Amino acid sequence: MTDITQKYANLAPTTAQKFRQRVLPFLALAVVLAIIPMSGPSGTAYTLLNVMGINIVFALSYNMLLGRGGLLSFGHAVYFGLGGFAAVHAMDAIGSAESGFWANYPIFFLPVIGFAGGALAGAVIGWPSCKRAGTPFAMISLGIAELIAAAGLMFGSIFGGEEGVTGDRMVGHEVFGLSLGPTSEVYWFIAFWTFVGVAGMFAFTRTPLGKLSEATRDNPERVEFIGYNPTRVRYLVFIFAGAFAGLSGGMAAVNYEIFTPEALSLVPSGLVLLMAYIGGIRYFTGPILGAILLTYMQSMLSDFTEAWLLYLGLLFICIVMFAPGGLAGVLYGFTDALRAGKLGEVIGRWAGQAIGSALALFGMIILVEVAVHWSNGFGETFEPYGLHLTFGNPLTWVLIVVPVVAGIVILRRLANTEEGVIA
Amino acid sequence: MSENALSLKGLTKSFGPAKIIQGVDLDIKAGERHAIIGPNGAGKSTLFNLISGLYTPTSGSVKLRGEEIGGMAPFKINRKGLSRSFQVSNIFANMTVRENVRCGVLYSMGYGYSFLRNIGNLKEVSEKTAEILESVDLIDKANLPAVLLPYADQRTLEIAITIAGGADVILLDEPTAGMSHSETDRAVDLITKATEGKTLVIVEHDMGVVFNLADRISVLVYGEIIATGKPEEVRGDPKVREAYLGDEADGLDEGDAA
Amino acid sequence: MKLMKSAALAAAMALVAAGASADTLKIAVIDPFSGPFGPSGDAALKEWTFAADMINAKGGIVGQEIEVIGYDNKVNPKESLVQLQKALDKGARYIAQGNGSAVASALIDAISKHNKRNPGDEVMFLNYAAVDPSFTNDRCMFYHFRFDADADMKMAAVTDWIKDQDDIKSVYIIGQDYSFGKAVAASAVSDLEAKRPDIEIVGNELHPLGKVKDFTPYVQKIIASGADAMITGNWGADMVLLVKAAISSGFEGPILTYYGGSLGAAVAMGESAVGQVKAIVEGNTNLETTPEQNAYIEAFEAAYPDNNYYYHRIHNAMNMFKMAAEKAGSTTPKDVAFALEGLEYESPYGKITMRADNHQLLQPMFVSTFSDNVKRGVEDLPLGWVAGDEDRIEAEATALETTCNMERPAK
Amino acid sequence: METFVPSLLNGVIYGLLLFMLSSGLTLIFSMMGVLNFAHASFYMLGAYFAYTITQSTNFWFALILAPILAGLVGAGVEKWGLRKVHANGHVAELLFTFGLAYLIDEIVKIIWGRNAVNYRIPEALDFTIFRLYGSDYPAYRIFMLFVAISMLVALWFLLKKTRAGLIIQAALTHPHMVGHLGHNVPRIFMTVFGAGCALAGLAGVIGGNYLVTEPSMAVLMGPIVFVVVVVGGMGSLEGAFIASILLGLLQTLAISVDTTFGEIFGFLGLSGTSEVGSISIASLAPMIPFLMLVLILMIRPRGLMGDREF
Repeated sequence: MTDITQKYANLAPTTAQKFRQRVLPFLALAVVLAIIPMSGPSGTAYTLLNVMGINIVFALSYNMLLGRGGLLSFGHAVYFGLGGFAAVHAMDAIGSAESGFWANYPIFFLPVIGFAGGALAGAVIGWPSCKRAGTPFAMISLGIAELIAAAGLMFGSIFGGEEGVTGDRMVGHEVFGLSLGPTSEVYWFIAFWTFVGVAGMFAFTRTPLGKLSEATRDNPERVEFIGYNPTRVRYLVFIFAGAFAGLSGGMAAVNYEIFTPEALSLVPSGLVLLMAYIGGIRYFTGPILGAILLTYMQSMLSDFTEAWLLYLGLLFICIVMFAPGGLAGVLYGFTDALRAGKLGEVIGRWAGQAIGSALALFGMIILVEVAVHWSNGFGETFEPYGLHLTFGNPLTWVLIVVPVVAGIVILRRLANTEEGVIA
Repeated sequence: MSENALSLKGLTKSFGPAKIIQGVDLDIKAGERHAIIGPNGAGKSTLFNLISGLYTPTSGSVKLRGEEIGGMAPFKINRKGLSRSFQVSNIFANMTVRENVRCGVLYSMGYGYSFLRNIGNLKEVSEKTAEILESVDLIDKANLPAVLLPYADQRTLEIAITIAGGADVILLDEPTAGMSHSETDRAVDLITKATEGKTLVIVEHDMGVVFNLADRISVLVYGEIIATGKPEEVRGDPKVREAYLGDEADGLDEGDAA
Repeated sequence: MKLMKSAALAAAMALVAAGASADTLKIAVIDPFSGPFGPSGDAALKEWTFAADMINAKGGIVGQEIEVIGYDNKVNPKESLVQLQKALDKGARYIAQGNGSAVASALIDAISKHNKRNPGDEVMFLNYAAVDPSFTNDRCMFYHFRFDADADMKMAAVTDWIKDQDDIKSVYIIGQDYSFGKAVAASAVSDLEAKRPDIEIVGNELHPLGKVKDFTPYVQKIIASGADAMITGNWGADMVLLVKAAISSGFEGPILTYYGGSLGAAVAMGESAVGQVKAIVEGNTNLETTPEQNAYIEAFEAAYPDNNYYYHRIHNAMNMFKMAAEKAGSTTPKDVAFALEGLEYESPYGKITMRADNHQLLQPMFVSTFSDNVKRGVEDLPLGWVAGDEDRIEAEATALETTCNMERPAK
Repeated sequence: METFVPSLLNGVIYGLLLFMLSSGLTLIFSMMGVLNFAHASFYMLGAYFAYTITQSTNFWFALILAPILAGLVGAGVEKWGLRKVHANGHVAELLFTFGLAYLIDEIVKIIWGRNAVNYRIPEALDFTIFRLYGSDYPAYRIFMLFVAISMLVALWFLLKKTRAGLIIQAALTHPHMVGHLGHNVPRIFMTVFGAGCALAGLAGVIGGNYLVTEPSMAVLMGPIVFVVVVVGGMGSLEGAFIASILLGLLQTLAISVDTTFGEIFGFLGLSGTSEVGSISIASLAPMIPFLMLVLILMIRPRGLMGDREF
């Protein structure tokens, strides 16, 4: 027995490993969150950071379903929205309460209300949804999302009609000396809850239920023969995913001070799917990356080009086709090679791939921009660096075709040599 | 009469017009090692699926220690202490070997659907997991993703998951299928060791394994048991010899040699 | 030379992207410029830009040049608040918006909080198309000014028009099932009750927003009810599909809409809608007007050949803004807001007034009819909108009681 | 009666349009397991192609050419896109088509503009064919009925009477077995995908001018197509047909029911003026498909006529 105890000790990661893999990233996250305000961000930067925080928690909660549970949902915004509405109503209750529970409830802890609201919604809606996995689950989530979105517009007393429900975050007790007025103070609120959300969802992956969720994703049949009811596993995971989505909804309620029925619709549900998948659903950090990138794209890229939706679609398709591990997959592939000391072997290929992709991307951007300017009519043309690019200009076609072809040729050759090596 | 661990009475299963199991009666005593043999398509796997809850019987009863379990959901049967393996490796491919076994251990340790505990801090779960990995000789590969294991090790892992929950009735469906001779020998040792003191029901094609392991053997042909008894009784049974023609009948003798 | 010019343009574009010059008077238009509602936001932005260009050509406002910057909000209220923050950081203190009352509601709320939390750094909201009546009633705010008639005023105008149509004996109301559609239906019922109690409301129907593909069953119900006229607040595809289905099924009465004149509708409705579809608007390009206004319209359509002069109110807003700033001698929102209160402006289609009590513009309204006999067509079609004298509803007639209790800052 | 007869006719026509749109998806879904999110985008492409073709020729050319073009685009998408993703499983395929729908939307906006295009009913069909209880019945609706039925007959003939049809039928019920029969499976998949898209394109040609041809038409139609496929059941064109007609009828008939919840549940004390009580059955009609989708998946996951769960 001593022998086994010793071996068991060897099996588990060492304290140092645990520290490096589980504690250090969170310390780093906390440090980053704490350092950001020291760089003196502008109001826009703060606003953007706050939205990123909300989306990080939302995307991670989505990945509890898709990445960890193998459940593709098209209606996750329902839980974000219902949690958010619960929080906004609570905010109003705090604002108008003279005494009693609400009068003593600080706004700072509203995300807890969102969490509870999301969990409740998940518990009610999850009951019929989780009986099936796979495509039926996806379709049920779609149907329910449509129904709830329609109900959101119909029931004005709960969802406030088109204008939604507004609140004021500067009421009730202050916590940690935060009035929550300026965005820079809201930042600390968002940072706190982002940390709590990320840590909470990471901790969830370490619980028996979290592990069982992965087991059920891999092999629901086998799970039944180790004593678990896969429906029950899915249902519980679904409730937690709803709850954390509700948490992010509660964060959003405080950040925006308004919730509208639009928040329940298919559009944010689709967006969170894109965030998680582009970031990489197989990695815990993937959705975080995706949330940061997509938030930035949504709010800033639209300043530069109105075709940002097209770029988003292209990015998504490329990830699905060529990099199913998402951005995180690409990043980890790089660091893994770095750690294994094989950088020398692969760096040439990667450089080639990077150059090939960049070339193809360059050509695509020219094509898209010229096309968008052309389609807008009234004589607008794409004029980067003083060039006058129209579809009639041969230079345009040179700039489109040459890089795209060159890029594809490079990528194909690399793919072929790689196959050759394996063969 | 000592208590029967498993008792089948008049068990039948039809898929549409096809009667795959046509009235099986079988009693398996607690602590017995029982092998079920029979030609391909005799319904051995179907029988396992009926016992373990994957299929609902068309008629008849399945009793586990006297309690009716026919038609119960598989996870409920499993919780009552009956565990099975699969003919085709049925593991959690994207998890490590250790996590695979740990999943098998969890329920029996009372951690059900717990979401408030860190799995790494559950000392007794980790110990039990290590114990099982040790007993099946996979401890050196514990941190490898299951999908990267060689075939024979995947089969072993399949058995490890099956016994991990501590069930006292174990059903193994062709545990050595596709293994080489030396791998088979190792597997038999491992099965013997791991099911010490438990009731074992095994479906197997390798007669060497069958005659080595089993206390009693049942022969299933076309959904019916045509003979049950000690290995030597079954081998001498003319009905069995009739069912196993030619080469396979020689296999029966081979088992003796092994 | 051409290359030089292009280079300069590119540099200018880069500048716009990086951060606009400091001394201009910035108006941020927060509207959709991508996605399904992109076209309407785009059209409005062009009219704002044109109106600003015209004023800049005459020396700007109080010596300051106006700069119109578009911020794409994807008609999403939350995204609008992000864009609002971006606009504020760029130095814009005037926000213009029109598409969607949900967005307007979020902006009003956010701006009122901003103004409360940042005294001395106020922001003003120029609302040119969000028509929820509450913005100038219960939720009125000192820094919000609406240049479009609200939903109730439009209905008052529509019912004023119906009042004189003796052959309309029954009306069918159909709308989208959300707050706006419900509000339209409610005010239609109460206005008709007051102005023409003899008219029977033979149907009052709501359908989910943007979910109906084939309106024929609805239309057959309407025809079966024997209605002489149809009133709808529908917009977008819901409006176009309803009109198309009504006409192909042989509905013969007038179809009174709020948004018949919106972008893309004329093409989608086509010639068959001529004479039947009516829209309640503050002007159309075929009205009798001054030569200056005609020249102005032509200049706009020459500058943007793919667009039509539609948002007359944007040009009103810009001109009144200029007048107010000059009257106040300042371009700070607080001064401009006080100057705007009660301001009168002689617009090409009649005198218009900004109400002081609730910041709602009063302007003459026209029940315009879709016609094939027009001087100026829309969307490259020989079709357009016309209105006769009998279709004109005077500004005073659209004034409604307000519940607004305006809180004004100290001067 | 006054509303019932027209409702019946409308329901059938709408149902047939739905069937035209979803029959292709049923084929694709049953054989390849791909629930093509972009299917309605091919419907939109069909309408836009038809618009462009009618600009230079006439509607009748468009009726034949546009579906073929939509089909070719579909086949190309299968060959150069979907096939690569296939190895990563059904979720990846579903996501691929999800992204594709995004992309097609944006490309359509670039090529044809962001507003509705002037795609009209041909003049030869733009007249009233008869009057029904006071409302005109446009000839074009009868034409739609005619096209839908022709398609139905052609499809039936193709599936039941030709060799290719037999292979497809075999593949519908036993997708894994086709390869063993010695057929080139990737090519069959490509053909079926293309044909499915062509059918959607045909629906676009005749639906686009009757409704409106604009960039959001795919988004509006998208979810309803899934409903038909799921309710009809996996591998069953008959099921898809029944589901389409059923949905068409239910939706149109529900519109003529003005009863409110307050009137139905009045005995429970629900007031007719309360928020819930004032909702009428008619106002919920467009939501019926989604309700059906959820209920069917919960109660009868194989759909009305499906031979297996999916």
